[in-house]
Amino acid sequence: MTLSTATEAAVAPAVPEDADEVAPKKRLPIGAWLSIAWLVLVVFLALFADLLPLHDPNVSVASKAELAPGEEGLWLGADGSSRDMLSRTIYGGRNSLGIAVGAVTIGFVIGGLLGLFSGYFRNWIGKSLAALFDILLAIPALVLALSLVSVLKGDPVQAPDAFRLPTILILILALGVVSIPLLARITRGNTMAWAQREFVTAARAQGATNGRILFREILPNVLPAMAYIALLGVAIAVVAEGGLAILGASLDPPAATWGIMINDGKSAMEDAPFIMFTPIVATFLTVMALNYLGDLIRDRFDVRESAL
Amino acid sequence: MSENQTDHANQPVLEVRDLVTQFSSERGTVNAVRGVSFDLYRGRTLGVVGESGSGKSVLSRSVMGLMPGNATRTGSVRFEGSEVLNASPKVMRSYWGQKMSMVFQDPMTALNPVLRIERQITESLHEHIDMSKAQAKDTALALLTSVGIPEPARRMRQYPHEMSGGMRQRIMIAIALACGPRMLFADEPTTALDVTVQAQILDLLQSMQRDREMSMILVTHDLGVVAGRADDIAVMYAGRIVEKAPAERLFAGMRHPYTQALMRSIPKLEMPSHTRLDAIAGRPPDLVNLPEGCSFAPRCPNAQEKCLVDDPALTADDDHADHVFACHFPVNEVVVAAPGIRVDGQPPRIAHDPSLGGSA
Amino acid sequence: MRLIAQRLIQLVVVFVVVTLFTAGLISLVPGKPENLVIPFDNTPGQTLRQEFRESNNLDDPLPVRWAKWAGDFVQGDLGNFYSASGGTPVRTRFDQSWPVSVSLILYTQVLSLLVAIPLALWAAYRSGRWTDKIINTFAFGAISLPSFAVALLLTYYLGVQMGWVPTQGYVRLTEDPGEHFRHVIVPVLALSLGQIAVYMRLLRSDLVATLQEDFILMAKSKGISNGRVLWRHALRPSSLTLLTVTGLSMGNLIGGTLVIEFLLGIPGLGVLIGETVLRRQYEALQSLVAVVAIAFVLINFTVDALYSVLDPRIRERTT
Amino acid sequence: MAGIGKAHLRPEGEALLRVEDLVVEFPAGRGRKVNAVTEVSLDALPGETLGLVGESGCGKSTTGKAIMQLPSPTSGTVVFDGTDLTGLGESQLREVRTRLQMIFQDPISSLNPRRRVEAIVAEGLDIWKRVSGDDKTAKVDDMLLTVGLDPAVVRGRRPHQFSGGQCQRISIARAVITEPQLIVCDEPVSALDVSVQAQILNLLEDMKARYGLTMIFIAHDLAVVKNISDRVAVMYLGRLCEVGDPDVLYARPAHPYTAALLSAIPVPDPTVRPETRHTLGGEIPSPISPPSGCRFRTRCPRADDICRDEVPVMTQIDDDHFVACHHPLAPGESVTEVELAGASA
Repeated sequence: MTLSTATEAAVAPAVPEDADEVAPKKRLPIGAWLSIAWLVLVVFLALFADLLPLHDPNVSVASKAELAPGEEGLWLGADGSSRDMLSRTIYGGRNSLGIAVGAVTIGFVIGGLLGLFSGYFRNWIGKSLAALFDILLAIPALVLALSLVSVLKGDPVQAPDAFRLPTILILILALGVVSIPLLARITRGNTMAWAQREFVTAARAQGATNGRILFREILPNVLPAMAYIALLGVAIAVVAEGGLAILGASLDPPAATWGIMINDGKSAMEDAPFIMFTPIVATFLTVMALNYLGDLIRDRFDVRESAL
Repeated sequence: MSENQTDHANQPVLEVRDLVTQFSSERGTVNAVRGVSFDLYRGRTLGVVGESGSGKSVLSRSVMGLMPGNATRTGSVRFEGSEVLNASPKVMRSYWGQKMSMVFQDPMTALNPVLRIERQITESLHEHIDMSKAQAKDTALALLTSVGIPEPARRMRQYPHEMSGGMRQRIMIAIALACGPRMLFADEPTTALDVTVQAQILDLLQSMQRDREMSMILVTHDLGVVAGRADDIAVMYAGRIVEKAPAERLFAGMRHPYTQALMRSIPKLEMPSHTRLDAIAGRPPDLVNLPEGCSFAPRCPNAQEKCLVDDPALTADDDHADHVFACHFPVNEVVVAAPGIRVDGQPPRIAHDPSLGGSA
Repeated sequence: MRLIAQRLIQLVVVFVVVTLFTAGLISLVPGKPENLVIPFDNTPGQTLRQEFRESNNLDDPLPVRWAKWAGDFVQGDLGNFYSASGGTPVRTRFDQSWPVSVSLILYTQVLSLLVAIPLALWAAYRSGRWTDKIINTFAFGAISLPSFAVALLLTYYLGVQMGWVPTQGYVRLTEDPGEHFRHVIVPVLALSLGQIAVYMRLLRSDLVATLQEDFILMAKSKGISNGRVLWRHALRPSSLTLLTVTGLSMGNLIGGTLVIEFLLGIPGLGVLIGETVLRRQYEALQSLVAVVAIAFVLINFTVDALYSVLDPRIRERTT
Repeated sequence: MAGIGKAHLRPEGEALLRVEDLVVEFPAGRGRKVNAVTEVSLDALPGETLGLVGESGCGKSTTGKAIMQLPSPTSGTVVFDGTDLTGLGESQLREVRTRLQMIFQDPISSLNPRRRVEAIVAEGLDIWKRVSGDDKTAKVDDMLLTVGLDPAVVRGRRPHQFSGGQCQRISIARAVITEPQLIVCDEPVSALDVSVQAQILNLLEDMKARYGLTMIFIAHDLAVVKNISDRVAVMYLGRLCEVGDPDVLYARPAHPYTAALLSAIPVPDPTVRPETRHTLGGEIPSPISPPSGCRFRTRCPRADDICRDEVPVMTQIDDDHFVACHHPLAPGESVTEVELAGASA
């Protein structure tokens, strides 16, 4: 499903609800607390992995491969190379999330700004930009990401001392570039909808400059939608990295991401399915938590889903 | 009109008793209709007037039973003698369209944009009356002609967006009348239309109602719309009928301060330019947190302590049994819809909005 | 006619921009294809590499190479795979692989819509009640589970544990229909699950909005049944977003099949594209990306055309 | 109706705003265009309220926006205080806009939902850095008080916490705080309930008296326009029909359209039976292909060949009463039933 939720997520703001009185602050549902708790846990583990008493994720520590969970003090067992699954899951999460957050940041800064401008300035530049986003979206995102990774990784037969970007940066760049037209288009749709509002005309009537209108009047209204898309984007990028890992285009061994772990685990499926299940469950919970919080923001700010 | 009401029928077409409609919302229970009772006889029109949030639209929908899932209704609604409040959906469907129909406010949104006019008219014919396709089509053509649509055969093949607002409203009336209902609910049927078209549509509704001897509830925010076209007028405020009387009786002597204030706040054509209007201060109450006592009391110039604690019941005027109002201190003066109620010369005074507290 | 001419121009623009973009991207490659094809680092190797570069026009400037490639492409020649011995045409592999992927995607779309539409109607009709909540919760879970994870879980439970379906490979429909369908169960279910959830949620939220419309109340006030109101009056005006997303999701499905085909050893277009990228077959990649982009654009033109079937207001505007 | 000419304009030096031959067209696809406003000329003296009235689609709102240069008109001149706004560059226009303000119909859409009331009201001050700090706060508070809102309560709230009428008060505060000379009010009370409408109309009158404002008041409700205006202009399908003093114009409409419009208004008086009045048949034609000559002729009971061939020119018929019609009604004359029956056939 890699990017399918993103198309669903293209958003346009709806008319704000006609609430006369102060709407009472709704209490966060239990699901939100669970989602936040899970994400806090994952982020905490990712940030402080080095300080935690964990085995080196890339070194064999177990007495045998595919050691069952709980044995020899390894809570989650060991993988096919006798490495500590717990520590690989934590370090893998760090890489997966790092790549996803990095990519979405790139997509947001560039795509968001381009979308904002092309949605506000409806002249030929804005229109050409919009057309360009649409055209680039015709290239399947995963194919583009795969090509970018391959291009940036360069020649495998190249001299070993030649300059190369660190692989994690390559992945961030590849997924980031892919997300630019998508995020630009969504931001553009939102900007256009808000730019039609009368308060924008009112600001112009006050003599406000375009910059002021764009950043003071429109941007604050587009932000909730952007926050929603950002959360969703991180979820999508985590999944996309998994796809790349299965195609063999993620980090180089022995580094772990959840995708790489799933890919490694599939060969041991018959004897030790837990090796595959652990990263799948981690991915699932993280993606679900991000989706849940994204939905919550969307509902709270009445960001309406409509694709175009 | 009012004096010959008993000639039409001895039993009312519609008897509404203590109708209460509530909605559950995130903010709490919305008290949209709070104990409304009235009778409606055959061939007569009841005008229901109120501002937004007065419950006037909810009232007509509650009577008809077209309610969303979060609504609860109590009380009694008898249509031609049988209780229809909270009847099963199946039973209600046999009433809807066939015995009672509704004309909605905005013909743009109330007609299905993706279906041809023909389909939208014949749908209820097929549903309620056993008709062949050709019969249904002929009936539809006749209906369109009767509501004043030129070239009905061509219009039948069109979609709503291909027509003007007035034309769409005529089509909606044709749909509502298709199965010959005995009761028509017109919910702000002309609010979305221009004045010149409004007059045409109101005339059409009135002539249809007379020809077919239908009973009609005409809901509107415009006292002018009901003044000449309703037999009886009910004024609603915060979910209750606060005053009800035959049209001429009401305009001859409004007893409730709200009715009077509403009348006074409307700019009238006869008034000279720059006549200062008598605005009602504040705004209608929140239907979730209604004030204790009379709900108009916070805005009422005549309000006294009793009004803040004791909600007045509808009582009849001493001289006119058909004129009822809910007020502890009704007004007696005769309000005339004439120029110069309060004219120029007053010092400019800034209308303060008391609902926000503080002082000006 | 005007519309068709307009569409053709759009298609040409998409083709030019997409392929120039890919060509430009590829020209940035630090790695040289000849090093992969001819890995011998000796004197005959160097000569061979030089010959290879010349025979594949690799030293021409980018616009020239692009023009040559485009000239071939519009005649249906997708170019050759790079190899030391002259190269095999991409077209041969392409012709073998595209029907596999297209049938997977088609099955997925049909299954997804068949399941999603009734579910959405049911959930919207019961909006806010338990049925709705349960359907939504499941959809939520389905959306959060990557398709490759679903494929692996299905392979494990249905294939390894139960032994009901094969875990790898593909059989053509023409070869053995029974085996064909046994082989496509896992990939199609894996691709569909997320898709169903996305479609269901979209259609449900549009339906819930449509059910608030006056024309729905109007339809009810005619006394027609709820089923008729839902299918006749609510579904069509609510389905525009779904249609758009169905078209747009083609791109994502191509990405999805790429991974699933890789995972399950299905010899489809996805595997072909993947191999092309990983083995630095850039000319072939450019051709394949162009084909996919054109297909995507054509699908979305079809979607645009379907809009006007669904909504007469759009028909008015475009004709 | 629907005529051209400038007979109704006052001497050039007297008017604060003088609009001549204003034309606004929009592309309507397939090479067609919407003739929203065609050759409209208007003026407003300092301190005057000009009411612009007509049914939907008559171009009244478009005229208001064109005066504000939001966007600039297709052709014509808008001379404000001696400067032609249509010729100004972006930065000069921004400068002038402080003296021209606008109040909109939709009280919800015209306020930014993500900003607080104090920021919304202070917007004009912030843009031009007229005052800052405590002075600004004081000025905003003062303005809020003036429009009848309690600053302490409303300052920190966001627009969704207010009712329509209160939002409109905030809009008025925002428009008036920079002390403009001219305010264009585009249907400011149309979205409000009757009782609130009266509050806002009174408030506008007060603001006008207090700040010496000149107003262009656009509305479809004839009674509302009469109440607030010093002079009324009636529009139909992009052109002006009739201009005059409201008391005169309403008492003795000379244009058949004005007369029909007045007679169509429901009167809150049950003794006036509506069926005895005369209603206009048909509906407003499409502005994409408006009728030739007088644009009202397709619905006018008095229309003849000359109405088809010639655009009527604005002519004076009384002290301050101008009409653009080939066959104006004499004082006291009304469009007869016979005529109307003929028109609708």
